[in-house]
Amino acid sequence: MENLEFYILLLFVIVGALVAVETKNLLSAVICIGAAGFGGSLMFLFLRAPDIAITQIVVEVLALVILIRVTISRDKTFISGDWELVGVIFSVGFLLIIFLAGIKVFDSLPEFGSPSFVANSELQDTASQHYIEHGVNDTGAANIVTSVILDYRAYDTLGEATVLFTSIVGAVIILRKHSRTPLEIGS
Amino acid sequence: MLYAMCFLLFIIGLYCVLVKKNMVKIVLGIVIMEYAVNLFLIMLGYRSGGIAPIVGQDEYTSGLVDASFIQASVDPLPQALVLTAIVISLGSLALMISICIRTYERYGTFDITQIRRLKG
Amino acid sequence: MKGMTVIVKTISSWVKMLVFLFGIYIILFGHITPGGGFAGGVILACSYVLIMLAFGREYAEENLSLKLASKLDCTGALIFIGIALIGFLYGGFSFFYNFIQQEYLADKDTAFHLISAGTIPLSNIAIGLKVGASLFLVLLLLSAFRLGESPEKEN
Amino acid sequence: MMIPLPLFVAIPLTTSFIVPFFGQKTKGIATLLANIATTCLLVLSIYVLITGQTGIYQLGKWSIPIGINLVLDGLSALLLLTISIVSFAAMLFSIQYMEQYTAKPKYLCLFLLMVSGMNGVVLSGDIFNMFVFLEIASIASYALVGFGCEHEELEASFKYMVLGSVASMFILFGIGLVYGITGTLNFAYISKIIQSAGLNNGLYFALGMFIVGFGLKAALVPFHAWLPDAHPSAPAPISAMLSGVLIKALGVYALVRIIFNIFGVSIPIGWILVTLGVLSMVIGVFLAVGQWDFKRLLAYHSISQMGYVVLGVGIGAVVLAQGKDPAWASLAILGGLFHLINHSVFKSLLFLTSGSIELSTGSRQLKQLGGLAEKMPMTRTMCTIASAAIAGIPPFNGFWSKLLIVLAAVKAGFYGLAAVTVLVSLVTLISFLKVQRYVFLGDLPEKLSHVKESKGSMAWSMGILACLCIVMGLFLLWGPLRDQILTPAVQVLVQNLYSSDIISMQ
Repeated sequence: MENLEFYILLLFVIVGALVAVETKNLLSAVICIGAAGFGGSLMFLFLRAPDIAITQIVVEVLALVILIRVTISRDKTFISGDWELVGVIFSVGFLLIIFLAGIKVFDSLPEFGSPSFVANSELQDTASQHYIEHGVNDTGAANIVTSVILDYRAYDTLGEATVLFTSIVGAVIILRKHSRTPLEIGS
Repeated sequence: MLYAMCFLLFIIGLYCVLVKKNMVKIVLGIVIMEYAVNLFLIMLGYRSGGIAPIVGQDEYTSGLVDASFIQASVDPLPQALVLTAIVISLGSLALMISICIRTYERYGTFDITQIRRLKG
Repeated sequence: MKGMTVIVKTISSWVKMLVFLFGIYIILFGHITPGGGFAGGVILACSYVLIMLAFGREYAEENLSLKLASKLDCTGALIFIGIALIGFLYGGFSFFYNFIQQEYLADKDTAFHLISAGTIPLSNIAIGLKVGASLFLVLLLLSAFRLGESPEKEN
Repeated sequence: MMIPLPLFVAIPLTTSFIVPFFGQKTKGIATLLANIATTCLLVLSIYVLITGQTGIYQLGKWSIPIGINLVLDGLSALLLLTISIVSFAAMLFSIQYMEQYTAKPKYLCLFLLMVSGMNGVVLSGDIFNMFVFLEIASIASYALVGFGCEHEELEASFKYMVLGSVASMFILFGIGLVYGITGTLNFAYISKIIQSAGLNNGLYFALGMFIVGFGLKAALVPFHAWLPDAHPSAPAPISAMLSGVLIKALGVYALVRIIFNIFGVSIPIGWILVTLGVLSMVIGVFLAVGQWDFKRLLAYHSISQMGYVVLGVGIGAVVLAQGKDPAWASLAILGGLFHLINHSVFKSLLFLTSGSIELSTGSRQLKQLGGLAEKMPMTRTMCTIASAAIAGIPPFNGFWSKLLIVLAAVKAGFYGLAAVTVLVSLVTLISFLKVQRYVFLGDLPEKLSHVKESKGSMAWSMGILACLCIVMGLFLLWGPLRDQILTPAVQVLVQNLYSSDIISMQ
C-alpha cells in the first residue's frame, strides 16, 4: 500500500480517541486527546499542509492547558462508570447504521490521491487551479495558503477573527463574578 | 478506505457525545469530531506525491510559476478552510470549558444526571 | 499560587523571550514561509501562559493586565476590519480589496521580500495581535477563577 | 443608489468591536451606539426592499469561483427585513430590561455580533462562508443564553452549545463532501454542476447531513431537545431574538436555500420537509398545552409555529416536484414565508411581554400570577394582540398566513394536512386563552399589589411590534406591497434561476 504512513497515523488517532472516550480517569482522557491531536498534526505534515500542522500543534498545546486546568483542580477525577445498557445499545446500533451508510458513500468521492480540482477540472475552471497558477502574481505572497486566506477569501478570515472574538467575550461574560446588580427590581 | 476511517473517528466523537454522562467527556467528544472533520477536509485536497502549496524562490521565474510546481502542488483551498475550522474549534472549546467550570462551581459535580434541575 | 520551583522560573524567564521572538517571526514571515497570523498569535499567547504558569498569576497580570488585554483584543479586531474598510472606501473598490498590492506593487517584482504582499502582512499582524491578546485573556480568567475571587472587580 | 452589500455586516461588526471599550460607568454611550447601529440596519433593509435592489457583490474584486460573493435576492431581502425589525425592537427593549444584569457593554457587543452573524448567513453566496457566519451567530447565542449565570441558565446553555456544535460539525462534514465531489464552494457553481451531473449517493449523504445539521439549528421536532430549555432561561430580549429570528435565519433559510436552489427539489425531499413540519406542529403544540412556565410555553409554541413554516414550504416543494401547476406551489411557499415573517413579529412580542411581566412581578409561573389586567394595562393589550395573532384570529397577521397554508394544502389535495393545521391552530388558541386567564384575569395575589407598569423604551418597542402585528395583514392583501416584499422571495424558490442569474450577473 503506497500511503502506508496515513493508515498508521490515522489508526493511532482512532486508538487515542477510543481510549480517551472509554477511560475512567479524566486526566488520562485529556492526555489521550492530546496524543490524538499530535498524531493528527503529524498527519497534516505528511499530507503536505505545513501551515495547518503548525497551527494544529500550537492550538493543541493551548487546548491541553485549558483542558488540564479543568480536570486537575477538581478533586474528583474518577467518574462513576454507570453503564445504563439501553441507551448505549440503542446509540451504538444507530451509529452503526450511519457508519454503514457512510461507507457506501465514499466511493463517489474522487480517489484519495487525486484532489477534486484535478478530478473534475474538465467541468469548469476550479478556483484551486487559479490559486496555484496566479497566486503569486495576483497577491504577491509566496505562500499560496496565506494568499487564499487573506486576499482571495479574506471575508472568511474576518468571520474567523470574529468567531474567536465572540467566544472570548462569551467566556468573559460567563466567568464574571456578579451576574445581577444588587438592586433587584420587583423581586 | 482512508475516508471511511476518518468517518469512523467522526462516529466515535458522536458516540462519546451521545452516551457519556460527564460534562468534560462530552466536550472531549466534540473535540474528537472536530479533529475528524479537519482531517477529512485536508485529505480531500491531497495529491499523491504532491508538494506543499508554497512557491519556492527557484520555482518562480520571470513572473511565471513553472509547470513542475503547478503539476505537483497540493490543493490550497481545503487548507484555508481547515485553518478557520481549527480556530473555531479552539474558540468553542474555551467557551464550553468556562461553562463547565461555572456549572461545577454551582452544582459541585460534572455529572449531567445530577444536574437535572431542568426537566425535558 | 506563587509559581513553581526556582529552576522552572529561571529557565522560563529565558525561554519566554525565545518563544515570543518565534511568535513574532511566524507572524511577520506569514506570507513567505508557512505560518501566519493565527499560528503566530497563539505562540505569543503561549509565551505569556508560560510566564503565568511559572511565576503565578499576579506576576503575569502586572506586565499584561486584564483590561489592557481586552483593549488589545478589540484594537486588533478594529485594525483588521479597518484594513478591509479602507479597501472599501478607497476610491469605491470592494470590501476586502488588496489596494496596496493591486495599485502600487503590481508591476514591481517584490515576490519574496518581506514587504511584498500589500495588505496581507498588515492583516497578519492585526490577527496575530488579536489572537494573542484574546487567548491570554481567557487563560488568565480561567486560572484566576479557580481561586474563587474573580478578576472582574468592577463589572 | 445601489447599497453596497457588505455594509449589512460591516456596520454591526465595527460597532460590536467598539462597544467593549466602554466600562460600567460609560455604558450609556455604548447603548446609544448599539441603538444607532440597529436603527441604520433597519433603514438600510427597508430601503433595499423598497427599491427592490437585487444583485451580487464580489468581495476583493475577484470573479465568482475564485473569490467570495454576496448575493441579494428576494428571499434574502425578506430575511434581512425580519432580522432588522426584531433586532431593532429587542435592542430598544433591552435598554431598560438589562439594567438588572451587570456587564451590559459586553451584552451589547454579543447582541450585535449575533445580528452581524445572521446578516452574514443571509447574504453569503458561498457555502463555507455561510458556515463561518452561522458559527458566529451560534457562539454569540450560546454565551447570551448563559448570560445570567444561574443554575438553570448554565445548564441550558451547555446543552444548547453541545447540540449546536454537533450540528455545526455535521454541516462542516457535509461541506467537505460537497467540495470533494463538485470541486467548488460557490452556491451558483455547485447548483450548476448538480444540474448538469445529477445527484450521486455522495451528494445524497451530504444533503442528509445538511438536513440533520440545519434541522438541529431550526429545532424541528426530532432535534428540538435544546429549545425548551434554552429560550426560557435567556434574558427576554435574547429569547425574543432567538425564537423570533435566529432559528429562522440559521435554520429554515439555510435549509430552504440549499434544498430549493442548490440540490433541486425532488419528491422524497419534499415529503421529508412535510413530515418534519407536521411532526413539529403537532408535538410542539401538545407539549405546550401542559406547560405552567410562561416562557417554556412560548418556546414550545415556537417549535409548533416553525412546523407551519416548514409545512408550507414542504407542500410547495412536493407540488413543484410532482410537476403540478406552479401557481399552487407559489401559493404554499407564499404562505410559508409570510408565516415566517409573521411568526418572528408576534413571537418576539410575546417574549417581550413575558419579559416585562417577569421584570415587574419577578416570576414566570402562571400559577403565581393573576389579575394583572388593571395593574399593567399596556402589557395586557400587547399580550392580547400577540396571542390573537398567534392563534390566527382574523384581523391579525397570523390568520392570513395560516389561511394561505390551509388553502394550499387543500388545493394540492392533502386534506389530512389541512385538517391537522386547523386542529393545531385551535389547540394554540386554547393554550393562549389559558395564558390570558391565569396571567391577566382572576384575583390579584396580595404580594403583587405593588406591581408597576413597564414604561419608557420597553413600552415603545412592544408598541412598535404590536402595530406591526395589526398592519402586516396588508402585506398580503394590498397588491403593490405584496409584489414588492413577498412575491420576489417566492419567485426565487419557485423558478430556481439562482445559479443561472448569478453566473450571468458576474
